[in-house]
Formats: sequence, C-alpha cells, structure tokens
Amino acid sequence: MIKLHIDGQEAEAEEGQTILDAAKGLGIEIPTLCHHRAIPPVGACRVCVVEIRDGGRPGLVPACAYPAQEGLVVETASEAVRESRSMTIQLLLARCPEAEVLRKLAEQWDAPPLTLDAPLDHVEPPKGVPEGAGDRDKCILCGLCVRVCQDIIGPAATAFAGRGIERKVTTPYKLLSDVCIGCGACALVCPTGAIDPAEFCSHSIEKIPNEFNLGFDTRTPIHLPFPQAVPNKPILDRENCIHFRTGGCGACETICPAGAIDLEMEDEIVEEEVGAIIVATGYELLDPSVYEEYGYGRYPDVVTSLEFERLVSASGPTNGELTRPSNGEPPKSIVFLQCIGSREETGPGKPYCSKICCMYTAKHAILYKHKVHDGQAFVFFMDVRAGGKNYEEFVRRVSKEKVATYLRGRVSKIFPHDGKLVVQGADTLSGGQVEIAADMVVLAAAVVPSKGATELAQKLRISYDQHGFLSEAHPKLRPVETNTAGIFLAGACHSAKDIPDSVAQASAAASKALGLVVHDRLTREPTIGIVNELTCNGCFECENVCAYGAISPKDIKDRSGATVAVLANINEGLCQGCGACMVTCRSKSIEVQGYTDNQLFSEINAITR
Amino acid sequence: MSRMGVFICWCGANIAETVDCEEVARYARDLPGVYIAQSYKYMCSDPGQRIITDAIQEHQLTSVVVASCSPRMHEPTFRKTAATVGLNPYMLEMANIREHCSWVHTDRRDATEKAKDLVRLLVEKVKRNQPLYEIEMPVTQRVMVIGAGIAGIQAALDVAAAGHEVVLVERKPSIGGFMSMLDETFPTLDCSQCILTPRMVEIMQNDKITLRSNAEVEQVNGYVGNFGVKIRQKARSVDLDKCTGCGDCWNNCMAQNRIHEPEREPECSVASPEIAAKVDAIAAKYADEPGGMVVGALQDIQEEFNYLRQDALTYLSRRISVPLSRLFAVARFYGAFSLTPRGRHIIRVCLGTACHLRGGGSIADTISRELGIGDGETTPDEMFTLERVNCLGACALAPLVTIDGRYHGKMTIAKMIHLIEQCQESGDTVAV
Amino acid sequence: MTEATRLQTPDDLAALRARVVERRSAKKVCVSICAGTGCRAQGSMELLAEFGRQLESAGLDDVELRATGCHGFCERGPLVVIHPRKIFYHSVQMKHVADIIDKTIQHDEVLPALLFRDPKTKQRCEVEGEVPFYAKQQRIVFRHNGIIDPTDIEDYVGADGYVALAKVLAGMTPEQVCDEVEASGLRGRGGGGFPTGKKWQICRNQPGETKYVICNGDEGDPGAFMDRSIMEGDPHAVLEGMTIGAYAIGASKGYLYVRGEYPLAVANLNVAIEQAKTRGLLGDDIFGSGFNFTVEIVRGAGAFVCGEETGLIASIEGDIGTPRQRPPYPAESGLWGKPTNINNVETWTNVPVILERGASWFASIGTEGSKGTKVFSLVGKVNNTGLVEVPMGATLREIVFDIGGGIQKKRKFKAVQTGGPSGGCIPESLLDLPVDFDKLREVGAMMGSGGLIVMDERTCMVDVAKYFLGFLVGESCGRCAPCREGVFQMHRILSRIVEGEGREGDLETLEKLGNYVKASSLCQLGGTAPNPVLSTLRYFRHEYEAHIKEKKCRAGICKELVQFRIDPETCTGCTLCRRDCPTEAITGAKKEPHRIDAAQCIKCGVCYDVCNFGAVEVE
Amino acid sequence: MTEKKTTAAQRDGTDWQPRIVAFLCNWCSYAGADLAGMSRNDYPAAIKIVRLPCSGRVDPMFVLKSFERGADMVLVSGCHPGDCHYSSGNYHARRKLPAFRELLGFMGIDPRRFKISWVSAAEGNKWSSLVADITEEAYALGPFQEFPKCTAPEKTG
Repeated sequence: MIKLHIDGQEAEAEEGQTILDAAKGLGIEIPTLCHHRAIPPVGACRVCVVEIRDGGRPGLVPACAYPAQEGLVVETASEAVRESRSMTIQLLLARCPEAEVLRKLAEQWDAPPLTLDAPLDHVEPPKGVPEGAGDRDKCILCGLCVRVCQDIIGPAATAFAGRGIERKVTTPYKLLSDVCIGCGACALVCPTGAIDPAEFCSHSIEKIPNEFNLGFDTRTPIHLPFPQAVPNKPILDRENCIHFRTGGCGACETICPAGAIDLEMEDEIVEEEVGAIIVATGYELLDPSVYEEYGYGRYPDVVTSLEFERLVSASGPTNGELTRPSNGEPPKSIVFLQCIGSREETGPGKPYCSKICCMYTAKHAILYKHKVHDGQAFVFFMDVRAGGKNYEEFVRRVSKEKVATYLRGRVSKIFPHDGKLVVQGADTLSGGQVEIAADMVVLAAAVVPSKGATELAQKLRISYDQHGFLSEAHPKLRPVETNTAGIFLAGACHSAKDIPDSVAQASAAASKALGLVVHDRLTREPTIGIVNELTCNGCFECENVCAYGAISPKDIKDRSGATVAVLANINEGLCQGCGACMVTCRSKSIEVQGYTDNQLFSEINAITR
Repeated sequence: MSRMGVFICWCGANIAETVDCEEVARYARDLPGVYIAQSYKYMCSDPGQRIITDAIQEHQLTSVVVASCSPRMHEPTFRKTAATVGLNPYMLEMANIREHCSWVHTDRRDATEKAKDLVRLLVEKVKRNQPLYEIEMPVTQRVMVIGAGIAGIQAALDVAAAGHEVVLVERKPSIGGFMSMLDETFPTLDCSQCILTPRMVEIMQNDKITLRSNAEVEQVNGYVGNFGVKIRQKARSVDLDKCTGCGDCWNNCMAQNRIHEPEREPECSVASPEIAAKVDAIAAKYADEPGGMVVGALQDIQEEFNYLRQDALTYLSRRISVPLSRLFAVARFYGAFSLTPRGRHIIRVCLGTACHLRGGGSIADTISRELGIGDGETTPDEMFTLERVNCLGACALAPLVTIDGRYHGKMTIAKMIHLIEQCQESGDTVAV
Repeated sequence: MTEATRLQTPDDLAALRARVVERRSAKKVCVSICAGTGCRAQGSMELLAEFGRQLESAGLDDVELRATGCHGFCERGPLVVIHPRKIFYHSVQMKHVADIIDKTIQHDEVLPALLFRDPKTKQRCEVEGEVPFYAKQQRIVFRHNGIIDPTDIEDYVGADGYVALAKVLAGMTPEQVCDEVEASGLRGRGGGGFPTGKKWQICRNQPGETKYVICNGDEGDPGAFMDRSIMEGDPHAVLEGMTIGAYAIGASKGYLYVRGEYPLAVANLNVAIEQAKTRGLLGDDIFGSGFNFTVEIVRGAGAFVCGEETGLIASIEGDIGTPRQRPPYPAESGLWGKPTNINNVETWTNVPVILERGASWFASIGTEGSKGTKVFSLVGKVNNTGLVEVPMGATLREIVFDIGGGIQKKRKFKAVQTGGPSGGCIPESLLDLPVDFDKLREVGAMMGSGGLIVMDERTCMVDVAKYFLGFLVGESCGRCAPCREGVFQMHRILSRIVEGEGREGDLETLEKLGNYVKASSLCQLGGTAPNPVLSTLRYFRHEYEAHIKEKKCRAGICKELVQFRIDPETCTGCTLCRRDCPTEAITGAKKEPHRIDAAQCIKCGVCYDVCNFGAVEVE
Repeated sequence: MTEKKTTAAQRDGTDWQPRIVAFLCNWCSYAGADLAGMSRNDYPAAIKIVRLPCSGRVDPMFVLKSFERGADMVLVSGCHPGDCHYSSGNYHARRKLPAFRELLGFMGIDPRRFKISWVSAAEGNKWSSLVADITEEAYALGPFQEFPKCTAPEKTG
C-alpha cells in the first residue's frame, strides 16, 4: 500500500493506481474529460491537474495519469490548480462553446468566458464523409474515441489527422470505414457527444434489442436482465460482446471495481443430488407471424399480447406510456384478436384452448382505457371463456361498461392504409362484415410449451403429449405426478394455466415432493434384476439395452485386491425390473426376481399341457 | 416341499356365475404341491382374508395362490394379508379368473376349464417363487425445481418452508418468468411485479434455496429419492459472489450496438500487382524491426510513388498488420509526408530562425505570389510544390531555399523570381 | 588502403592506427576540402572534382584529396585547407583551383587573396587557428570535424578513434564507465542538462534484460545545426559514444533518430555503420569482449515534437510522435516499454573523449555546474555565421563579438536568443553573462540544443516572439489542451498586436496564458513554449507597448505598422532598391530621388536592407 | 359380437380347441385385457395370458417353448411404441420378435401362428377383438402338430 496525502488527508493507493484513484478513495472529486476508466490515461485535457507540493517534483500534474507515489503531498483545489483548471476550461470552451459538459464545468470552476478570439475554423467542411464525424463543434480533441477504438476495441477505425490546433479526428482518407465494427464505443466515451459512428461506419448501425422489453428498447451486451432481476447482477451476452466476437475490448473487466468480471469463465457442469424433482418450465407464445393475414412482423403496430403488456407497463420501454411502435403516437383505436393459434383443428395452430387469453384480453381492454381515455377498443372473439372465481364478472364488466366492443367472429385480413391498420373481419352476431381502422392490433397468441421442454422431458424420462406439454400420471387422480416416480409437474409446462392455477399446482407439487423427501429411507419392490456372478462373462450387452443405466461394470477382486474379472452389476435403485437385460444376456446370467425364466417356463408348461 | 394353499374367490356372482368355483377348488386340491384349496364368496372381504390367514397358520402353508380378480387390483391387499401371518408376501400370487375369464366368457364349461388352467399356471409359478424382501434405499432429502417462473418460485418456497433444501434451476439469467413482464393481473388488477418481486427476493434470501440461474439441466441420473442431476451452469462472465450490482459495467459497456465483423477483401484487391510488388519490397526492408518501422516505410513509399497513395498505404497496412488509421495519422502528422501528388519540382523554403531573421518569410511569400500556391500545395500544372520547412540546418546560408534537394543559399527575392522563371523555362532544375 | 579486416582485439586497433598514422604522417601534400552542407551548397563538391581533374592532368598523383566534415565557418565556404602547412583558404571558387595547384601546392606559395582578413587588425590569417572565429574556440566535440574524411573509418582510427571503446571493453566494468561519466560532470546537451552519468546509472539499474540506447539526432530547433555537422563530419564518434553508453547501460541495440532533412547525415552514418560492422566495432563480440551492439538508423519525417524523448520513442515505434505523460520516464519504460536511455548527438560525441582522456580532464573545462564545452550555432544578424565550440562559461559577448565578429552592417545589437523556439531572448545588458546551463535558466532563457540567434535593431521582438509561437503552433502535437489551445491563443493575440489590433490588457492575458501553458502542459514543448513571449515581455516590454499603444514597429518589420519612405535628400538615385523591389513599387529615374508607391508596396523591406545610403526610412 | 360367441363344441362338434398363449406386459396390454373384462367384452376362452413386466422381457425361447409344448398360436402384446412404461422395452421387442418370426418358418412353424400386437391400457375393445380374430385364425389354421410330433418323445417325461 502506497500512502500519500491529498488535501491534507491520508490516502491509500495500490501499486499502479493514480492520484485520481487515490482521491476517489477519499471521496475527493476531480473533474476529468479525457479520462475513462477502461482506457489507459494520457493526461491530455489537463482538466484534472492537481498540484504536487512535496514528495515529488513540485508543480501541476494530471491526476488521471500521474502514479500515486509514496509520500506525495497533493492539493486538488489549490490556487494554482484552480487557475489552471479554469483556464483549461475557458480555452476548451472557446473551441467548443456548444459543449454542455464544458459549460457545466465552467460554472463549477469559475471559468468566465475568456476575452479571447474564437479559434481558427479548425473544422474542414465535410467531403462526402465528415472529418471528425458527429457534432464536430463539440470535439475537444481529448482522443478518447481514437484511443478506445485503437487500444480497447482494436479495429482502429479513426485516427488523429494533423497536429496542433489543426488536429482532427477522422477516418483514413476521410472515407467510410470498413474496419469499423459499429460498436459505438467512441460515442460512449466521448465526453461531449461529438462523435457518432453512424456517420463513418460503412455498415449500418444496429442496436441490440432488449429481450425483456421484447425488443422495444435496447441494451448492451453486459446487462442487467431487468431492474428487479434476481439475482440482481448483470450477465454478459457473448453473442454480442466485442471481446467474444473479436478478442478485443474487455473494458468491463478493467472497470469493475469488485473484480467480478471474468471473461475467462467457462460453462461448468455441476452435479446436484436430490430426492425429488419438480418441473416448472412454463410456456411461451406461439409466433403469430405464421399467420400472414395478421401481418405480425411486417406491421410494427401489430403486437402480441405479451408485447402489449410491456408497452403498457410502467417499468416498460415507454415507462407506461402506451404508444404505437411505428410512430410513438398513442393508439386511438385498438383491436384485440383472440384465439390466434388456439382452438384450431387444422393449420399451424393448436386444437386446445389457451385458457388465459379471454381474461387477459379483457384486462388489456381495461388497461388500454386507463392509458387512452378517449380510445376505442374492439375484441374479436370466438367464445368468451371466463371460468374462474370472479372471472365472468370481470369480463362482463368490460363488455357491459363498454370498455371494449366485443365482436364475435374472426379476422380475415389486416392491411395498412393511410397510416392505420385496416382490420377486416366477420361479426357473426350481426351477420355482417366489419372493417375497423385501427392504430394498433394485439394478437392473443396461443400458449405453447416453452422451447426445450420435450428435450428436458426426455432427460427426465417423463412423457409429454403431441403438443409438448408434459404428461401427468393420471388426469384426475395424479395430476401433479408423472409416470416417473419422484418427478412432479407445476404450472404451464403441463397445460395452459393462469397464475392462480399455476401457484396452486406448484404448492401441490411441492407437497408431493415433500411427501417423498420427508422420509430418510424409501422402500421398493424387490422385483428387479440380479446378476449371477458365477456365469456372467462380462460382455455388457445388457448395459446397452438398459434404459435406466442401471447396469455398470463391477470389479471382482481376489483376496490380494487384484481385479480378476469385470462383471455386470445392477443398481437396485435404478433397476425397474423390465427384463430387457435378461433377454439379451447370452449366458442367462440375469434374472428378474418374480419373473425368472424358471417361473415363466413353468407357466408355459402349465398352460400348454 | 411346497405346502401351497389355493383360494378361489366367487366374487359374489361375478366369478361364480360363469366359473364353477367349487370345481376349480377341487381341481386345484389335486394339483401336485397343493396342500389345501377352498373357495369363498368374497376372498377380499374380512372373513375371506381370515380364511387365508387361518389356513396359512393352521397348515403352515409356504405359498398361496388366490384366484380372483386382476392382480392389478388386489395383489397388494392379499400380499399384505399373507404378511400379517408371517408369509413372505412374494410367496403369494393371483390368478386372474375374473377380468380375464369370468367377465369375458359366457360358456360356463369353457370358463371353468380356463379358470383351472389359470390356477394351474399360477400354481406352477408359485412353486418356483422365492421369498423376496423389499429393498430399502436412502432418500436425498432435497428437491430440485426446474424453472423459476411463478410456479417454480412457489414450489421452491413451499418446499423450503417445510425445511428442506431446494435447488432452483433457471435457464434465464433471472428468475421471474413471464409474470415479471406482466403489467397488471386479472381479475384483481394488482400489479404483477408488486406481488411477484417479494417472492423473487425471498428466493434469494432463503438459505434453504440454492438458486442456479443461467443454468440448464444437462443430464438426469438416478431414481426416485436419489436423483443425480448434472446442470450446465452457463458462463455468466460475472462472478456473482463478487459482483455488487453497481452498474459500472453495463453503464460503460463499449458495445452500444451490434457488431459487424469486418469482411476483409483479399489483399490483392486493394492495390494493383505492380504497386503491391513495390510495397512488398519496401515492407521486406523493415521486416526485422518490431514496429515495422512505419515512418521509414512511408518515407520509402513517398520516394517511390511521389506521394502516399491510398492504395499503397492500404496495401501496406494489410501487409504489415498496422491499422490504416495509424498509417494515415502518421502521414498526416509528419511534415514530410504528402497525401496528394507533388509537383516535379519541390521548392523548400527554410523558415528557421536565421532564415526568418534574414527575410526567409519574404522569400516564401514571393514564391506563393509567383506560383499561386501555399504551403504544401502544388501548382495545377503539377510543376511545383512549395514546402515551408523549419530549418534545413544551413543557417550560414540564410535565407535558404532548396529546389529538388539542391541548396540555394543567401536568397533574395529577385534571385528567387529568377530561379522560378529558369525552372519554368527549362522544365528542369537549375544550378546557381 | 588496408584491407578491411575485423579488429578482434585492442591490439588489432593499435596496429591499424599505427599503419594509418605512418601512412598519413609523411610530409605529403593534402588538399582538404570541406564537404559539409554549407560548403556543398556553395559548390565544394564541384571544387573537389575540379581539383581531382586538374591534379591528375598536372600529374600530381601523390597529392591527397580529402573531403572533410564541416569546419563550422560556413559563412565563408567553400573552405579549403592545404596540408601540411594547413593553409586556410576561404570562399574558394572554381577559378582559384588552378592558382592553388600552381602556386600553393607546387610552389608552396600562399595566395593572400584567399586568406581570411581579420576585419579588426586587417591582418591576413594563414592558418585556421589564427582566424578570430576559431581563435577563441576549444574544439572537443568538433575534434575531428574538418580534419578527417567522415566516410573513411581509417581516418577516424588514425585520429585515435575507437581507442576509448577499446579501453572500456578491455578493462572497465559498466559501473566504472557510468562512474567515470558521472565524475566528468557531463550534462545532456539536448536541452535539459541532466547529468549523463546519473541518467545511465538509472537506466542501468532498471530490471529487465532488454534495454535500448537512442541517439536523438532530431535536431529540430530552427537555427541549430551542430548535430548535423557532427553526424555528417564525425559519424564514428557518435557511434563510438553510443557503443560505450550501451555497454555501460546493458543495451545491445541502439537507434539513431536522424532528422529527415539531413540526407547527408544519414548517408555518412550509414557508411560509418557498415564500416564499423566490417571492422567488428559493431555487431557481436566487439573486441572479443562478448559485448554485442548494433545500431539502426531511423529517419525523422519532420516533426519538431519528436525531439522530445517520449515523442521520439513513439515515432520509432511507428506512431505519431506525441509525447506522453511522465512518469514513467523512458529510463523505466521507454522504447517498446523497455528501459531506454536517450542522449543527443553532442552528448554521445563527448563520451569517447571523456573516457579516453579521463573524467578529471573533462571536469577541468567549464564552470562549476557545467563541464566541458558547448557547441553553438551562431546565426542571425552576425557577421560570422557558423558553429562555434567554446568552453562552458564563455560570455555571450565573447561569442557574439569576438568569435562572431559582431553585428552585420554595423547595426546595433539588440538581443541574443538562445535555446531554440522554447528559449528566451537575452538583452544587451546581459551580454557578459557566462553561458552555462544554470546561468541561462536564471535569466529566463535556456541552453537548449545550442542555438544562438543574434538580433539587431532591425529585429522586432514582438515579431520574433510571434515567429517562435507560430512555429510552435505548427509543431505542437495537439495532444494536450494548454499547448494546443493556449499557444494558439497566444499566437492569435501576438498576431493581432503586430497587425496593429493590439488591445489594452493583451499583455496581461499573454502573461497569464504563458504562465498557464508553462505550468500545465504535458511535455516540455508546451512547458517552454511561452518562453519567447515571456522573456521578451520581460526585457522588451516597451516594444510591445509601442505596438499596442502607438501602433508602431520601430524595427520596421511588422508590415501593418510600418511605411517605407525614401528620403529624397539622401537618395542618390542609384536604382539598387528599384531593381530589387519585387513588386515594382519603387519608381524614379537614375540619379534622381526614388519614390515608393504605398499602394504597391508589400513592405518586404528589401529596399531598406539594400540601400547603401540609409535613404530608406521606416515610419 | 354375439355371432362370434363360439365355443369349440358349437363350432365343429369336436372337442378341439386351440391353445393360444399370450405374453402380455403388465402395464398396457394386461391392463387392456383387464379393461376388456371390466367392459364385459365377450371373447373366446382359448387364450391364456402370461403376465410379464414388459414385452421386452419376452424371450424368443418362450415362444419356441410354447410351440414345442403344443401351443397353436402365440401372441405377444405390449404397450404402443413410445408408450413403454420402461421407456424402450417394447422397442427391443419390436425389433427382436419380428426378426425371430422370420426364422419360424425355417423351424417348421407357420409364422402366421405367431402374433405381435400393441394394446394399450385403454384399448379393452381392441383386445377383445384381437383375441376373437386370432382365435378365429387359429381355428382356420387348425391344430399345430408338426412340432410337437418330432419333439414330444424326447421332451416328455
């Protein structure tokens, strides 16, 4: 630990840390412009100058680049520092009067406008590609953009051209950069907002959609899944990470004050031993883009019900402001389509009822009215299924209080016209065709099992139906158990369910699992396979046919401990007694107890006599 | 020697109507190994069961066949009954003379014959039965919950509340599932996150619950009570124990956008073979130097091509793996480089201090005036390029001008004009 | 010519030297012609060829012709010295060649017309040493310049070259070498004046196997060319110095960063390196000591800031030459991040002679804190322009008046500027200042690399300040804000002042900005950039005030503030000014008073300078 | 169904009744047969059921033994493919037994006498009609005599 004095206080710093770091440790704020924690400092802007009084060569040094040294006595706001800092800010402000950050610093550090001449017209008029790119009047030439691209990211798309007052940030030959990866690090680190990679990158710039908000806003590769996420810690999306795509960057690792970022981290296989398993893998929505007629995916204002949830959510991308994705305007009319892919006997949909849509559509209508008081809502439905406590009353309120107009029938086509979406459908109650010019269309897409549920079921050796929903052991009497002992189901992985049903089933599954694990021992039928070690020759054909992996090699040792034979051994916990191994065994060295060959041949003898 | 008892159930009329149970009993009694055989109205009733237990005790039966309904129905019942009087339950088997016989056949004779067959079948089997004993296994008293949406969260909390450890596995980096994305919930319209978030936090705080987020089930081994589950804990790149969630990383994440990995055109497309060959030769000169001697290579390229051609520089950049931006920056930094073609005659005017004091500035102004070009510029006919340099190190000759490297000292304005004229006339360098 | 064999031991070197000396010591006639840049520019190479031709046709094939490095007295080139009498001819023209061969060489007759005539004593000086320009000099750094042929290693060996290296490698530890250099009191000649031995010691003590030595030959100060002369005229001395330094520090690779504007220096150094390699004086196992050392030449490309150590390192690394914040110093982390020692050409050149003749000998020369000699390039409004080497502590008066022969055209001395663009101006009142590192710093100037620019009454100090600042605006790398923006703004203010737009308070702003830039800049370029302004403000404030308040430039330099006028009374109508006027602004018939048409006059001042009667006046 | 209620006696006046041995897995087919009983489906009584844990437990030797002992028809029935209680036991049966049937002819057994079927626990009706069908077929094929004739002397006793 290095000890030094800053503003009369004792500060500590580690080897390699700067005065700035040490001051930060004391809570002393030193302004910076050309400094970014991820980028090696160069001390270019001189805003961070501090005065060394003792312990080193006296004078002004940049705190960001000057190493913390033993015994230094540093003043961060002495007269000399203030004068220098104020002058630096004034000079930079003379260059970039528009830069907000400089104006603020000027206020803070008492830097009145200099009675200086404005600097040279240092910015050349753009020739095809703007030199300097971005808002060039704000460029203070701190070099962060150039350095981050060169030293951190790697492609070195930009460079300083010229020197002195003529210095500029530019791309080589002022051409669109084909090495620019479009990451936007330059814009991120720029203290004044002077650079925009869209102006010089030869690729189009594309943001990374935020999955939690279903792509209605964006995120960075390392990101917190959502504000209330548990664990409330970030995750690195390697697909989009510069480090994992190009080998460069690693800024987060440098920056993290806790040293928590580990880019070397690899997938790890951990083994957990448990007595019971509850499967609660949930559901997802059918992708409605399979229905061309609804235009989902083509018309931005056609959204799924889940997307609608995010758009009205106070924690959503619009902070609860319901707006049309196409233009940000509030939707004055909205059409909800139910049964998108549900109750469909043919076609890409599912034959079953998704159960929750009638209810949430009614809810959506209410939420819509909360947000757009003068808006008009329509619901196209097949039947309204509101079986549940207070459900029917809820739906009735929606239709009765004219929160939404319910139209029984299906929609045949949606097409854009004059900034609106024209929804064409049938109203079977009035017997006519209806056409609604809507600002937004919400599709209540069918509930389908979440991806990978069937793969998981196979790993668990539990069964699932043709839709991929996991199967219960008995539809009435064992609704949360599976055919495999010790494995239970909860929630929408079993079938479309609303929240109360899911929670109830979860508690049921928990109680079933508890019923198992409260015991420290378990008994089971002895009708399982046993190996006759006298005749087994260790060919392990049986191992191949065992569906339970119950057969494994066993070393037979003599008294000295040397292995004399390797024979099949049956794990009595795993063996289910199916007998497949027994049939396969050429030397007939396995018997299933209770179903031995001897017994069975006797039975055959008995009935064929 | 087996002492077997055979008990034929009438099942009221269910069996007896079609099967002559007494005859079957008689038949059974004669079968080898059978010690006693008798029939009764309801074997599964209490008196019926007592008949069996009494017989077992009285006759010290070693095995029993009950001919009645499907074993899928009452095998556990009768085995339990037998066990109460000390008979190993696996020494008892059932002959299914109801579902497989009396209920599906109408001919009494056929049915009775079949029932005899079935009884015989079981008698022969049971003769070869061995006493079996139930297997006892330890139970791992923990539960795994796969999926941490509201259902998984609830299940995990319930199990934990009962005092058992839970491993909660979630594929996504956060728990919460779809419910965390919902706004308000029907039919009460309470805020989804408001009711869910406390549960999520509880998961984190409950020390009975081990949360494995960003993890997937890889393989499941074992069996009820003893599952071994291999979980792929996907690399999060964040050490959850160390992370304080301060936000520095995501607020400073350099990738603000999706990344385009640049496709590289092949080297040959950036410069013609002739130019490439020349640049190759230059690059080879500096191959041994760690920095590639960028400045030197650029000097050579300028010498070779008169100026720093874009294609040559681009090619060099690829060749020596130095970013073009760096070459460009170097080219624009140093006074000696030109990115545009230079004239056939390069006039350099020294503006070192000595030359300045002796009127070098006026000489430079004169050239500018005569040729209409400024510093670093070239006349439109590509005849002259003017370079103002900061001392050529021959101060005794001040003011000094060099034309194509040749020194012209003690320059005067008149001499300069004369020199330019001479150059223009001859088109060649002129000696003083 | 001796066959170019590898010198494997110090004895081999001694043997070679003996052979060379024997061959050269014969009382043979030798025509030594200066082939320095100054003399070349005045035709010395043509002269050399002409001598060759005429000597051949005269059948004088035993006369040796030698092209040497710069003698320093460039003002009077081309210079020719005839050995063995060392007759010193200056300003030799082609037409003189025949006479020299005929009279001097064949008949041992001196040609008085070609000898230097002391303007004070009116005496003709036959040999170099008698010329006042040389009389007060002490040539240590320039010990071989003008004497040996720089492209022939044997000449250098003959002049005791590589003796120091042999001595070091044969019997001294690196420690001892560092100590010896430190004991000599040698300080860096590049500007900073840091003790060289100490610097070596620091670098030597750094951990790590790989270390570098660099010779800074990026002589960027305008008006300074001593390093050029050394590199051109005595390249082996530089190499020998670097080799000794590398041995002391523990480096095996050296870089010679040569200014791109010095092609002859590059050529001669390249020849020297090749010869040294052939002789085994560079490369592996030098003198059988096991010590290896190679030198690479890097050509600069025109950036003053590369004279700054860290800028120079960046440039060698193939990047733009922007200096970086120190610490870490190059001695800790320099080229490619390895400990690196940088000295300039003059410093390296001092090294062999110190080790050859001993630290105490060297320490006996100079002043208390500054030992040895210093080479100055004496330029500007002085009669004898050229390179002068004087012991530390010589006064400015000695240099400017005794050696430099005083001010041209008998004008009045005004100031001398030292230390290049970052230096300061010293007024007449301080002419008796003994020149050394510390004294110059005391008066607000600096040694710098040794530029001495003499200014007369026709020099405007505001213009000089503006000139230097303009130079620095153009040469600032632009990395740090104070230097980039501050110097620029100072230059803008000065530009305004010389254009007559000066305002009240400008001088205070200049001082404020100047002090700010000095204190806050990243490197020494910025750290010293305001010196020309600050020092002229200190000694010549009245000139500034005249510009601002009276809108007058008494020196007649600031075009916006002057009017040239011909006094009809004094004008003789000689037409000299009329002929030289570039814009034909002067009219008037022969022998009649001339007139300047103000509308056409560009105020170049040519008329003022050429008038032999003082008829052109400045208003 | 009623027409199919045939007993051996009614059929041709002789006492001959085919012996049909059925190997049923405990989880699907046995339960299916139970269901047929619970549904009171009437079917011929010639079939005798051997209960096994799984169709995968059926050793071809069981089939051979049955024929050797004079069975006229052998049936193996298990869960439908994919529904095996033991995941894959019926797959083993499905591959092994048809291959075995190919060899029956070689051994002098009419392959038509060996039936493989998949009956689930829900298929009581399927079971009863299956039994009716194969009983019918067994009658049509007549008694199986070739095999017992040549093997009986050695085997008995």
